[in-house]
Amino acid sequence: MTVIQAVTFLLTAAGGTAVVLIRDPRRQVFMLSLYGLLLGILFMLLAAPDVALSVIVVGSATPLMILATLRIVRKASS
Amino acid sequence: MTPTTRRLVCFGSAAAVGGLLLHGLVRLPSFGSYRGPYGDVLNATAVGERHATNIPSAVNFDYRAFDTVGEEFILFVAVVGLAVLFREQRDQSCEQQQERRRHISEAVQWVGIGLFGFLVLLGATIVLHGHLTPGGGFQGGVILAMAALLIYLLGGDEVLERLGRRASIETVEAAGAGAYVLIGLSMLAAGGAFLENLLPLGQSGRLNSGGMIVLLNVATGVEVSAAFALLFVEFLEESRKPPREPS
Amino acid sequence: MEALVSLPIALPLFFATLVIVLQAVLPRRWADAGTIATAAAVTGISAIVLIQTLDTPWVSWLGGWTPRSGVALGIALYVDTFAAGMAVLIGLLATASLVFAWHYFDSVGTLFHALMLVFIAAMVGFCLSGDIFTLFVCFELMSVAAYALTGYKTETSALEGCLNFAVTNSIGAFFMLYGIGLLYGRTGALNLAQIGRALAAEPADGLIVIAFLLLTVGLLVKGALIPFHFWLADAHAVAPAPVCALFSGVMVELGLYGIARLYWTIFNGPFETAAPIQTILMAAGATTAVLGGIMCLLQRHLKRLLAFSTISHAGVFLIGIALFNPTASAGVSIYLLAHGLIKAALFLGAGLLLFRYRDVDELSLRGQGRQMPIVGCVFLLGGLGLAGCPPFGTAFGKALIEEAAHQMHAAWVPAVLLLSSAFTGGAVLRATGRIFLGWGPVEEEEGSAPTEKEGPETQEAPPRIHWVLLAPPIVLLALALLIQTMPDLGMQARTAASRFHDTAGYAAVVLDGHRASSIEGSNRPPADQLMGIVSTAFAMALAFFELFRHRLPRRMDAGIRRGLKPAVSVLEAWHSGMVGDYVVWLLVGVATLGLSLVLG
Amino acid sequence: MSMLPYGVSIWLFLIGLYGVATSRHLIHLIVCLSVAQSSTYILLLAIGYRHGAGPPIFLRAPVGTPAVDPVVQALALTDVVVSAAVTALLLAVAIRIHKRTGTLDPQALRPLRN
Repeated sequence: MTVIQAVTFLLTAAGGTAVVLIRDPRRQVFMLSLYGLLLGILFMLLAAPDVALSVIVVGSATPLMILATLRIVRKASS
Repeated sequence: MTPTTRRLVCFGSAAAVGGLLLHGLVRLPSFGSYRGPYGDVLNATAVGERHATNIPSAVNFDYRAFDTVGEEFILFVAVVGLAVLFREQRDQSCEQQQERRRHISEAVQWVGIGLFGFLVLLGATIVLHGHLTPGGGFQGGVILAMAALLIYLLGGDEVLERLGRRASIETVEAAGAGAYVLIGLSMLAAGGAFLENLLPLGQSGRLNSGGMIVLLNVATGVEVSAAFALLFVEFLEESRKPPREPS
Repeated sequence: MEALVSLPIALPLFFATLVIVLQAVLPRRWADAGTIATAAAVTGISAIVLIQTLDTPWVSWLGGWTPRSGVALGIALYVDTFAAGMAVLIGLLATASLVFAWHYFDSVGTLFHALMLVFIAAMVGFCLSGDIFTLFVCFELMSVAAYALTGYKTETSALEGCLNFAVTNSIGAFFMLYGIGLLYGRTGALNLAQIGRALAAEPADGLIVIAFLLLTVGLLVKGALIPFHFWLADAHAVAPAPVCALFSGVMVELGLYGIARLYWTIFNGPFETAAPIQTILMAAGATTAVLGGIMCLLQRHLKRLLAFSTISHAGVFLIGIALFNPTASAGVSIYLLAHGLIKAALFLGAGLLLFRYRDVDELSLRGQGRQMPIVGCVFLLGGLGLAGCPPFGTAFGKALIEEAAHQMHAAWVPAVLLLSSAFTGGAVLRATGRIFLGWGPVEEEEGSAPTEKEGPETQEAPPRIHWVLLAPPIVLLALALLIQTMPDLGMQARTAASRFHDTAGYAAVVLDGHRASSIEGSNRPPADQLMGIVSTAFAMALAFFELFRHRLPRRMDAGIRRGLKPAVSVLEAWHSGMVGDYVVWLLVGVATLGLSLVLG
Repeated sequence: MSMLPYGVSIWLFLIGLYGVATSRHLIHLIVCLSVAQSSTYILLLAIGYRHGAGPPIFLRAPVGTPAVDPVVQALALTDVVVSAAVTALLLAVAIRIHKRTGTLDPQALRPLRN
């Protein structure tokens, strides 16, 4: 395994952990999109460009939906 | 369970589950030494037999095209489910639209239109080249949906309104999923198996190669772009509705 | 001809998209009729395939990719008697539920139809799949459709039920995918036969044990085995009655079918000595059968009551499967078929009560059912059927399982089966007596327990119940009664089970294209169904005891109540309704099963 | 070192489930669920990886060039779509729950009971 791969694996693990441990969804969303990007890079390094492209597009679509959800919820609470 | 007990029990059992998973995973071939045979056989034969150069696409839309039917319909069902969940308020939302016509400067609009064009071209290219290069109906479809979202955000929702809004996007989405199945069924009617690639395969590396794979990619692209556009619209519409409802 | 087996999957999917495409122009009744016709077509095609495959299983390679030198390139559909039989059951229950839904819902758009059609297709695909990843995809598709159907009523409880269902089942699916990854990493194959053949050469090591654990756990979540069962009661309490009929009648059972299929195609080879696995699965089954039965007796919300009865029966089915004996598997197949028909009829019956009174609470409905004698008969017969009363098919299936248990010196099995039948049958009979005859005390002191009123699934309850609503449950019950009149039922089931257990034969048919060797099922006389009568008597006694306990001397009644109270409150607190708890219990279950598999 | 990818996958799976089990906010819970699911993509791709091999795309590279397994990539693609679909559906459920009850804390929701 190359060093770059090892480092990316560790970064991904840290990123996923951060997504879980950030308990405020508003800040969590940004970590989630970063995590999606990390996964994309990791999958490029694993010679899987198709999957990398998918996680990147999904990684930008899902946070959009979550942001919309948060906006709905915030409006309802205020 | 109290939060503390839950946390403790969770730690304990998760550690045990982790140990069990590790117990199995250490007996896999070590990372980086995949042994085949499935993938190697496909890598060796797919280009010759299917004239598709992106093997994961050939797997998704030919060798294992049936799994992709399932995948398409998972998305289809999720969108229908969303419509079910939001159905009661569908009618109220229309009047609410007008009040929120934001004013967007002309410069931003031009940039937006440029970006829109770029996204559409990019998405379409990714869909159409799915059998040649990385990407395909799903990835390109999501990018096309983002183009639709951009138009929506630029205040061009009159465009969507004129299209008949959700109902028509829903129709497109269902038509894409239906076309996938129909292509499969027509192969059955033509005397092959369900989803058997009976179309002329063309020359490897050319756009019009791979036979059925291109058609299935387009059907998927239509379905996925409409599905994601619908998801975006549903969530954004929902955020414009009156906040609370009586329980 | 073999290629036609893809139709029961492809047709409903296509019509699901069609009802959405045409939703603006298609009148509601046309959508109804088209949906019912599609479900009927699925039943019909599956029945034809069932008859055709009684002697030789069919293999259909989707995409036309036949295997090359033992390597499967595409996805196989494999149809034997059990697979086709499950498909017929799915088709039957779906048709009945859709006919019922025709008059049941007042204002549904075509969304409901689309969801149901996809749900049907996914379940049929799950039965027929001969590929482990396709199995997973169908599992997910069926789950997502089921989540949406659970949340259909969009009330708070429906939404929470949907959430709990979706989270636990998704986690089950992740476990399954992990198991698939392990097997793929070892064998480089996804085809069941190919994996089985690759593993048969070597003894079971840690990887295979863990893969078995993970796949089993994923399917046990669907199969609602304790402690993976929590979602089931929540989802069944809130999903529309015709949907529950499918959930309980066949979806839960598919999880168990999946375990049996995977065991006999993949794991039978490496696990030559199945002893620890057998002990563990049977212990899990027995616990579920008994605890589920007790929980069933404790319910007053009819749909939850029926849901726990399904859990209890799932435990019984797992015991039968884990006996690893053809006679037992034959028994499970018949028991499962009869149970599916009866349980679906009971859920539709509960739907009728909901339709008429907007309520399914056993206590508050006391005596109200007197005006609905036919529905009362449905409940009475359903209760007797669950109790395993001959000539219901349940009695026959149970007798076969007991026969197998006797052969294998597992003397406790009949006792557990008896308890499960008595508890679940007794609970339904008690509810029948209370609702339709007005038996039992007027006001129970625990009647003050907060009950959640089930919201109406229909807009305005009309005074009369249309015959179209009554026909489906009656037909289903009649079928459950008539199963035993099928010629050579026992022999056919035993033959099918022997083939189902023939791991090497399966691989030869799928990978080498051999015609299946003909298997002679023993043509023994039908098993002795005496135990069915005994369990029915127990169920009736239990129902009478529950209904007339208050006539006992006051001190005795109070003593019983006090004695049971701690256990009851523990059981009830356990079902907290909180998704976090459910996930923790799921992890605890995996850890327990896994540690006992690895260390045992 | 060769176990690192599998270890990372297990870690993400468990931390995701831990987040789901202890979550006090439904949206947080849904995101944690998708983190747990992402561990399965990593597992699949790690299983199909081969040192020094290129992507299974033969547009420029001639057939026969060492390449990683395309099948696990196809499986992971399906899995990504499933994850997106389930996430969207669950977010919608969360929105509806919030509209009905005014809370997104799963522990504050009225327990579903009898």
